[in-house]
Amino acid sequence: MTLLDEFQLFLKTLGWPDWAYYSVPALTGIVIIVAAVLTIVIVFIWWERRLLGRFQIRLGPNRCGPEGIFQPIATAVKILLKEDIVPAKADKVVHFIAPIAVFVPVLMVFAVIPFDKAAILVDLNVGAIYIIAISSLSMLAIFMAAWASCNKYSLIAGLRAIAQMVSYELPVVMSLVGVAMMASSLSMVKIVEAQTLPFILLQPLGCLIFFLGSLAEMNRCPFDLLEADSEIVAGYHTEYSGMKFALFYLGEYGVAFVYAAVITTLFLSGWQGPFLPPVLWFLIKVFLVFTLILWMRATLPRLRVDQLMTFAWKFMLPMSLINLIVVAIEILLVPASLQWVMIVINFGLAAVLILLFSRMFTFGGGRVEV
Amino acid sequence: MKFEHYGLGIAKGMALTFEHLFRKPITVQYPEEKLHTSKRIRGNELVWFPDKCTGCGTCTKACPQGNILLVTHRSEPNRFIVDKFECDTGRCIFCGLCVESCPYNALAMGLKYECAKYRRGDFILNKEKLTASENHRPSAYFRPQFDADLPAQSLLLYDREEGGQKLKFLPLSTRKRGPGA
Amino acid sequence: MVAINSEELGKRIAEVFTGSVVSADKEMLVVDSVHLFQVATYLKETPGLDFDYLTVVTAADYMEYFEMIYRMVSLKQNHSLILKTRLYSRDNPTVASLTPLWRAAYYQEREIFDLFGIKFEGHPDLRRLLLWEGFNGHPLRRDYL
Amino acid sequence: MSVKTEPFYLNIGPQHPSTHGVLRLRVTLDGEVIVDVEPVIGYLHRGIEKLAEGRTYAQNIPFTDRLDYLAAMTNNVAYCMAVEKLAGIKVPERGEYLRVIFSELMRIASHLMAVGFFLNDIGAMMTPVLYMWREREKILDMFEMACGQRMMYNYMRIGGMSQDVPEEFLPAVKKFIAEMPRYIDEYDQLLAQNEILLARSKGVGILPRETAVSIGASGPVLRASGVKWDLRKMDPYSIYDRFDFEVPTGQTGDCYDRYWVRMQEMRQSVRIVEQALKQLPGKGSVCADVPQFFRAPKGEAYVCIEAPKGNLGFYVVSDGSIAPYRLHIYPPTLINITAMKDMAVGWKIADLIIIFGSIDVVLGEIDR
Repeated sequence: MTLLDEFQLFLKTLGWPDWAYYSVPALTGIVIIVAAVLTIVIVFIWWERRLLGRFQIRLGPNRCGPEGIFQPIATAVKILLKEDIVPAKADKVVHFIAPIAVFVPVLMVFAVIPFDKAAILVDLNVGAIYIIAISSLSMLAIFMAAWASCNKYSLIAGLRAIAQMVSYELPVVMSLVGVAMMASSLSMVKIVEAQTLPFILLQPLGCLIFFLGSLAEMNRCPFDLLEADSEIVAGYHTEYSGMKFALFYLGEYGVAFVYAAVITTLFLSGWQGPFLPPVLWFLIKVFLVFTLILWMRATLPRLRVDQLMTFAWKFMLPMSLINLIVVAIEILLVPASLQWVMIVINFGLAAVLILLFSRMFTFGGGRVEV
Repeated sequence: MKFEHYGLGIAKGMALTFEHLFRKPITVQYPEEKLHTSKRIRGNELVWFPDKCTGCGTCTKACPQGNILLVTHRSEPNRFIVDKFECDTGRCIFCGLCVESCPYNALAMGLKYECAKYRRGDFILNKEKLTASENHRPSAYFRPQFDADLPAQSLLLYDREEGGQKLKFLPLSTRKRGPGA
Repeated sequence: MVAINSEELGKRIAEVFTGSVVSADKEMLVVDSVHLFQVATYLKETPGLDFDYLTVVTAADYMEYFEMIYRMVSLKQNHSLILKTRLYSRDNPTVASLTPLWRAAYYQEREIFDLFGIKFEGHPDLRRLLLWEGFNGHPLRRDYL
Repeated sequence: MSVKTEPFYLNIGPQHPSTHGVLRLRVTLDGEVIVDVEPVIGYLHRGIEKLAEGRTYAQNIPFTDRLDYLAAMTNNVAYCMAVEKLAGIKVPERGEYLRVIFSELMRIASHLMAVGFFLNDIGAMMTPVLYMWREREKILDMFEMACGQRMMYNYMRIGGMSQDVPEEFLPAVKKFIAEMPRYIDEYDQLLAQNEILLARSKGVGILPRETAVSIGASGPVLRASGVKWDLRKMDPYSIYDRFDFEVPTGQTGDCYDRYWVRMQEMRQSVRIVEQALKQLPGKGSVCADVPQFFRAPKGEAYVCIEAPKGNLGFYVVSDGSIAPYRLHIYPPTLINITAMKDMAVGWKIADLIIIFGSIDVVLGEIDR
């Protein structure tokens, strides 16, 4: 029983007509989710800029409001006031649709993210698949933007985007299958409920692969090739300005939030935690994941495109397959009461596999004879 | 290319950035906090001492940009009266060669460094604007006689994180527009 | 690094290429512009001289003639030489390009072509370097105003 | 089976985040692979060589600041040394030592910028740049203390330097030199062993020894290719023969070697400054007596020094007047970018950027 179901029942008891009985709760939920997501995304932006500043021994924005908390709002106002420039040779319709198409899937994913046991818009029984399906849509929108801009830098970014998506979707899905097997459900709520021990302990390797894969999916360092500012200027949003750029910007942080939330749900036991209210636990975990992403961004350089591909196909895909097989065997053999055995085995296995693969693995490519 | 160090290289770097979280930021928040500039700063606007100037024109000859305009007329047999002394600080490159060349210590570099103006014409400074005054103080560049009056430079080297010598800030009361530093 | 004794070197070169050396003193060796490429090849390839490293290539306009200045260094022998040649034509000064021998001359010769209008025969890609195509005149000539 | 592909032309620059100025690279691409690359320069051409012909010897010193604006002090030194050689002026002992101290500090500052932006080009999101700027800022502070400005120093004069350093300068340098090795260790800790950096830069953009010599490359680019050629050792100008230091050389000549050579050179510069501080004469003049509008005797002089980016040469011709008849500047980075095509062809766009960053160009110097 989610909160929305209860709301529906409540309306039913009031004797509302059928259309209102369905649409009013749904709309209310959507409005709440959108507002919450936008607020959190704005806080993310602030957090990223402040923390990145501190990593780089500077202060970060601190002028607007206490500790600069209103800086994203000031940025938003600035962006809204900017001129909207469309390149002369751009495919105007696609150029217009692309930013919207980036942002909508991000919001759609939040339909199945459980902020709390009951605070979920709809508890789909195929929630995990829904997330994977919807979140890859925004890559398509990125390619739309890249193509429509009629800019060579954008085009390169678009091609990189497609290649990156195709490569990294596989290990991500594979590691997600491991989680689904262990929870024996695809529903996000059930997956959280199955985690009496967080799955990060039971499947460290799967978690690592999912984390790295999602870094690539959300274009974060060290896989931020789509907007590698030192190489291809701003990548797919080179030719965007004003509100359209703002949508890309929001979409980028939205995706970061999505994946942080999904990692929290799948591996960090979601809303579960002692003492504090569940929603707070959820948000704390999301922030921790996001901070880790930030920390990597503050330190690491970026990979080259062929190295990125090699990393996905030669390193992460085999590892995720091994992880899947090992998890499957363990589920069959290890009784539920002996979970600590699984933890020990899995951590040992992860360490051995990573060391082994580190030795065997070579970052692909190199010079091409032309 | 392999993972030569089993990912330890990445871990080391991440540890260093994490350590930097706890160091004090080096940012100086400019309009509120102003560091004392060097005593020898070649700041904005020349400072001219009309009583010392003989109108010899060495400074105009020394200027690589040909930026100083000096018009004089002869009053007594060996004396020039300066009619016009103008400097276009918009084209000035602040090399200090004019100050260096002045044989009578009649010219010094200014202490100001905030030089934004609304019009290009405002950059051309005439005699009155160049004359030394309370608001228009000379720096010690090539004029060591002013050295003692100026505050010591605040060096980033003696920074906050070591707790040694503190950065010297201008008191907030002098934050009004006016003489720099 | 020592400057090679260009007086002696001048005598040596005058023996190999007769009529090539215009003057040779302690500091520099001035050769005929016709023989420049041969002399440069000799300097680069003769064992003992081994000038494998060309540093500065520039020109100077002395109104009656253009002077091309080459300074070459031998990384093996650790000695250096200033080689000069003079071009007496003002309308169409031409000299052999040294880019086939030392690629270091590539950009510098383009720059001289740009700023002095000296043509280099055998340069693979002789275009203006710093100024744009269609710029009128050659600014570093003394008569350019 | 072969796929027929069409070349794809891309203009990188003049407005591009990582062209370090206003350089334009005309790149032909096959997918992401570089088939051809041609630098197009001249966007910052100010005609300093022509301007110099109309200005006195002293007035040209501020213009040399504007060549390689990240290492302005060494430009000053090189120009002044050329004029001193022309006129046969001897610089006082203390002046020579201070020149060495300033040039080596400048080398550290310039390399900090070079390495920082090289890492930034690889994608390390400003962090190394900001860490390195912290130390560069300290150096610039000290320069400001001595000469009044942070970038356009105009400090060296023909015959020495414009004025003696203030008394708080030497303690500051001592403190800086004492703590600098620790900071260099920190930079090493930050990224030197980072697997991503190694993957991106090792073996990338190899400049073989023969090509490096043939194109006349100099500075860290030449030394990374394994040629032990440092004018401070090979042709000890000024008083460099009095100091004990090593010339770091790379083996393969790839981007990582160029990075590594710069890091090592910073350590060596610290050593040189340490020794110079010990040997520095306590009191004495810093500048020979040279009149302001002095006339150099007729003749010509060429001086080449080891600037942070390579061999920086000044060729001065005098006709006996107060202005040089001809001033030629031999810019190291213009020569070094000749190698762009050799290094970049066959690599990808991302590599092009870091190869370019590893050469460490400053457009003020290339275009003059």
